[in-house]
Amino acid sequence: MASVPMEHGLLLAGILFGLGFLGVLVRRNIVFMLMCVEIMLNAAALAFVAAGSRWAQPDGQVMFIFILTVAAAEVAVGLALVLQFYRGFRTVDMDAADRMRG
Amino acid sequence: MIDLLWLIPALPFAGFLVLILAGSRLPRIVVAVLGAGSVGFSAVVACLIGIEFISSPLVKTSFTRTVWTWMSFEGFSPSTSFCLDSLSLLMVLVVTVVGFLIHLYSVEFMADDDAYHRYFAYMNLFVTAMLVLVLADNLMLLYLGWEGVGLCSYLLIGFWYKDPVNARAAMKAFVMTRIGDTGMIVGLFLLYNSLGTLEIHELMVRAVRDWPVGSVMATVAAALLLCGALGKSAQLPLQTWLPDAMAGPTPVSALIHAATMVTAGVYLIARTHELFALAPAVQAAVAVIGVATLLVAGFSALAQQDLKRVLAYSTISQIGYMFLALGVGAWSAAMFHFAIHAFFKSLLFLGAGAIIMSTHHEQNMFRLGGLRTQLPVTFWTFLAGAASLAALPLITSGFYSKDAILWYAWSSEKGSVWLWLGGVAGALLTSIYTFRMVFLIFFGEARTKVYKRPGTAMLVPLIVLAVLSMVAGFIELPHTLGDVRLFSGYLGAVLPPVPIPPGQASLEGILGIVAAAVSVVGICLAYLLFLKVPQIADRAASTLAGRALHRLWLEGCGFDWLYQRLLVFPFVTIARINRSDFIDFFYQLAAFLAEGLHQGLSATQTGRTRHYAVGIGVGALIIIGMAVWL
Amino acid sequence: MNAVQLFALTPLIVLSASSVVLMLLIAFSRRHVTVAFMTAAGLLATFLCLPAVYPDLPQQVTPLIVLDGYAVFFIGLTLAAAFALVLISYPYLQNRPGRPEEYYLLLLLASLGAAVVAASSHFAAFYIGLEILSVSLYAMIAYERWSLMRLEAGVKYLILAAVSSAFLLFGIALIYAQFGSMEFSAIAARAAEGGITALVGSAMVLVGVGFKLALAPFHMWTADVYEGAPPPVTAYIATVSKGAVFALLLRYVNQYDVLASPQVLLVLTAVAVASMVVGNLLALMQNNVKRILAYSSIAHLGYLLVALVAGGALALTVVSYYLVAYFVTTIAAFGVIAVLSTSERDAAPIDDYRGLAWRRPWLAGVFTAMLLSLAGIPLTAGFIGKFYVVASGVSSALWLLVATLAITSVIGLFYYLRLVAAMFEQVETHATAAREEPVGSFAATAVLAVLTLLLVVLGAYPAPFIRLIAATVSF
Amino acid sequence: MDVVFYLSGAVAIVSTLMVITRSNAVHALLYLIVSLFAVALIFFALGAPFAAALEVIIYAGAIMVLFIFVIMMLNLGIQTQTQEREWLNPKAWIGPAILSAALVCELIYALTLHKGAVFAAVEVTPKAVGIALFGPYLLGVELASLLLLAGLVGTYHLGRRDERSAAREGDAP
Repeated sequence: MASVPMEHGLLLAGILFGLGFLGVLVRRNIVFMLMCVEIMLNAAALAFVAAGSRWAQPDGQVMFIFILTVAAAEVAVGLALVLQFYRGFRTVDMDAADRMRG
Repeated sequence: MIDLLWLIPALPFAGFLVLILAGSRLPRIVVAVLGAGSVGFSAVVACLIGIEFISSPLVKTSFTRTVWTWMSFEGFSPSTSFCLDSLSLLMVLVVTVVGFLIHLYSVEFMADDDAYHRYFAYMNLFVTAMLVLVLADNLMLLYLGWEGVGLCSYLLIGFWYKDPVNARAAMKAFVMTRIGDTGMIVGLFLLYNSLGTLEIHELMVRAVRDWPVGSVMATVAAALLLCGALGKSAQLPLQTWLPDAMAGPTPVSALIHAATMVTAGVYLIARTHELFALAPAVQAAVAVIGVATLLVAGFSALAQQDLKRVLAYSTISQIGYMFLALGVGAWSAAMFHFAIHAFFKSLLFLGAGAIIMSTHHEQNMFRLGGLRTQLPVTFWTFLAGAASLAALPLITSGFYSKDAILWYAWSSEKGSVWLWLGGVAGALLTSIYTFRMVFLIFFGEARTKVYKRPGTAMLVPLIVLAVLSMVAGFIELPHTLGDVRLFSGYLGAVLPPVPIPPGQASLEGILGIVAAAVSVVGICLAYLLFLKVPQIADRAASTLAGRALHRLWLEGCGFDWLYQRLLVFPFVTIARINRSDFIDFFYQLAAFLAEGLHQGLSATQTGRTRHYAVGIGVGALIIIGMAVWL
Repeated sequence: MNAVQLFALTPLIVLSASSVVLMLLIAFSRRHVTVAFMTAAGLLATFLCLPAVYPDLPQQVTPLIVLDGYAVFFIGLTLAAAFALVLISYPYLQNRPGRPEEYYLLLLLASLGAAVVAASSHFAAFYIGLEILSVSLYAMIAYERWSLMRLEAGVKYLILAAVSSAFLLFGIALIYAQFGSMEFSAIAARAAEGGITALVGSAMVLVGVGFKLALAPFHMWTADVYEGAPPPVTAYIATVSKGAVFALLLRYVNQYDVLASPQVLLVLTAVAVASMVVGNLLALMQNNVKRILAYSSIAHLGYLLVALVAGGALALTVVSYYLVAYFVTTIAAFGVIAVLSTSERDAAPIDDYRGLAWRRPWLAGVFTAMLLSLAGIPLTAGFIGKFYVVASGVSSALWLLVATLAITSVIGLFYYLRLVAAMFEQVETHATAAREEPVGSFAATAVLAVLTLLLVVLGAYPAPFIRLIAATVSF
Repeated sequence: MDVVFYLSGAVAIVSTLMVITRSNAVHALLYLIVSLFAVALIFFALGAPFAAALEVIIYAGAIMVLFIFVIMMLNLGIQTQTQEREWLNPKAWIGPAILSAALVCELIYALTLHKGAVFAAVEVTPKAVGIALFGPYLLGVELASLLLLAGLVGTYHLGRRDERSAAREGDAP
């Protein structure tokens, strides 16, 4: 079992979270954006597991399982939307969808 | 039964709602039943409540019922309460009963109008507002009703809005009364600010407690309230709107501009008479204004050719009598004249309406004539009203109500011989112009064809009102003539009796005889001048002085001309100079700024998801930053 | 979990069961009217459970869910709104191609999510409830998936909502890391120790919550999604989704006295001010009615935040009343839009509303009433709501917030009245004849009538209702 | 075990960085799987073997497969890759990078202020997780099932072929 400070776990999660967020901001391809969202969710899950490990409680892992469920559901709906999006817009460029603005 | 007080204004209001929302789709008969029926039902409820109230010990006090509390928040709970006492009951009865009769009359009078439902909707709204005005237990609610009746008056004067003249008349009425209302609302603020309440009863108690007689505050407050009363009741110097208000349908003139709304000022002063009693200067002003008005309007009435304008000036003049009574502290005499006046003046207007309708909108008296035989019922009822207006001795109600005012104008502590003289001169004028009207219309040779005769719905109100004009006066007779005190006794709980200095009482009989004589003399003069030998009148009018006077009187003594020069013209000039409004610049700047900010923010809504995510990121950055560093 | 607790859970169980039953029903019969009827029946049955369980409350059912008067009130509100929207959606979907049945299933599930959020006493329940709500909403927004506009809105909402919920999750994780529990009561018990990790966590939670509530600066998705989503779904996002999250926020803030922390107070104040200013300014010259309502909703959530910051026992009543007024107004406003929308496009451009008062006087009347209520004109529910908000702000001496509210309300008045004026404009008939006007249906008309009546009654005589709130809404 | 933590951490960061910079979707996906494996190792190091297993089985095993399916169905081709490369110019990423870096710095700053807590070097066994899951979190599990139902229904509806034409032809579902 690791004896690293909890902050390091959270820091790692924070860095991954930031990278995921950066990806959402930078990428225009919706598939990539979804992947980056997954990275963010995964980072949050890591933070939970790290926190749960600090308190030696199962709660962190329980939350991880819930996040997993949510991620699965969200990705399923998201990817279905991507397919329809591609069918409609003939592209996966998220910036193509900017007809509503102002 | 008395718990159903809220029903009295609620019924016409319900009628209004139905008519305004669905009236255009309803058949005319349903509109008529709804419009007149709701007021009629309200009148029935009012009568039942009135009977119960008078026969109960409550008559000595008052009955207040909160019908609606809007909200309640930490001690702030604006609520609507209705207060029934003998004064408001009198008003309610007059408003609902006369209102119902006029609605009934309108059913036939307006039958050919396209905007039938709109007419009845407005009329019902008017009745509602008037009832709110008289039943209000605080001045704020009273003010709501006050503005409500003003609005309805505006809507109904301009009822035939397609003619710009009517629209102008409506506008004029609205603006003139607003001038008074502005004074009144300032007065309300002042009262609330210094006495801490607007609940009328409590307000009066506090005013009497806190303010000595003649104190500045009381004087200012009373004067400001008087402003409102002057505007609404068309008294000098705000009287000029009323003759023009005749542009509306005639039943409207009967209800709003004769019987009810224009007497709201009288009601307001009577309602707050304690306050006016604290301000003797203002009260004296009321009396003087009353006399001046009744004379100015009397002279103006003498020169009019338009039938309805005669009646309009006559109304101004008669309200002048009420103000005179209020000014000398004869509160209940003023209310008595109000009630009687409501009967005979609405009768006269309705009669005028019948004549106008029968002759295809002929309002010029000089083109009418000899209608006595063709419109007999109208003639006899009109004659009854005219006799009452001219105060024909003994047999008419108007005699008793006017005689009481003249008597108090002389004998009251606040009265004087000059006020009395003015009143008597006015009485002479009244009977002259009244019978001038009667003789011109009904006697002499026929100059206009009668196209159609009024039907039952119009005649029934005429007859009922004629009877009332004749007999209603017998509930209050002077000491010298039977000494019946039903009316003032009934109002005694609210309005104190007039203190008469000792030694005056013996004069009552003599003064009564003088008043009666003046009235009869006036009628005779009218007979002489306008029927028997009209050449005298013509010759007098054709002299230089006569022409000038005639013109002056025809124009309502030139007030309109004066206001045009003194107020309207300078104001328009200033407005023209300041066309590129200087102060407006700041508001435009604010608007410009807001629009610029809008454009800036709008530009952030690019429609691109990534940019929105940047928004979330920046927000998170700021909020986390605030959490960490603050 | 004992029997009493299980009984207290009945509303949620009934709601879940109705979703499952509905799913099975759809598998057997795809009759639109049956499905809509069953949905309404399920919502109604759940609603009827609320008074039945009320006497035994409050009940803590496992650490996750607490059912108290407060939860019951907001669950009831959610159900009522969903019920109204089912009635509005039915004619809307009836006139459109495609299969409408799944919509109702998603609506039921979303309502369940909202109910769970309103009743949660644990971050796990909050998160799962929120995600049930969100996932259902993704599909509801893009329900008409052949329409590019709906797709665009759906994808935007999905990505941004997922990002925001990642923020929320990370925040929860940080709070958990600090306090070792995700139960609100346990967190409250240890909140006094403070700690910067939890503070940062709270800030990130606020990001997630602020996104769902469309508070500035997390508001940018609002207009696009409002514009893109089908009108009944927009109404759902505007009311149920926001209402449930706000209920949770209020529960958290009020029950556990986080306002004692100056940072929280400051952040909430800043967000409230920003929302009021940004929302009203963005709506100012907007020409798309759905976007106007979107921006106005940003401002309204800002107003609500004022009451929240004012705090105290009063906040509960004020927020509850304001939310009810806001629900009524928003649902009716979008109901009008739904009724006016054709199968070709939504009735969003302001030009569609020019002269509406002469073509469809009743609809225009309803819409006018709603706009006046949003603007806070007296004798509407919106006025009372705003009055209470101002009063609670004044009594807590929040002068900055009250002043902002007053100034921005004036700006708000402009664009509401601009819309009203457009409806009463006289227009040439041939200009409007080009557009086919859909006919109203009985269900939608009835809902609009009831909502308008409610608006006036709540505005003219709110006292009994406020008493009801005061009696029901308690922890 | 500390070494495992830091090493996997480094791997996770690097591979995540690769995910967000790759122009080829499949490459990016493979990097993402590497990153997930690294996180699974970290879970293991933190004493959460059950989470580690789930990370591999469900995240890397199931969810990523979904992505692969979609990428295959889209079949974006070579010009998309050049397109992606063009989109990834410095002008596009410099701003977001600064923003993200600022966020991360803020987090790092805040977290380093918080000192002292060390992981309890205790393994939280799958049994403990199971007991918690079906004990206090029972309702959460039930709700998660409804969440999956919502996801299922939504995906089913959104994923079907365009039914506007189908509705016109009047064929059965």
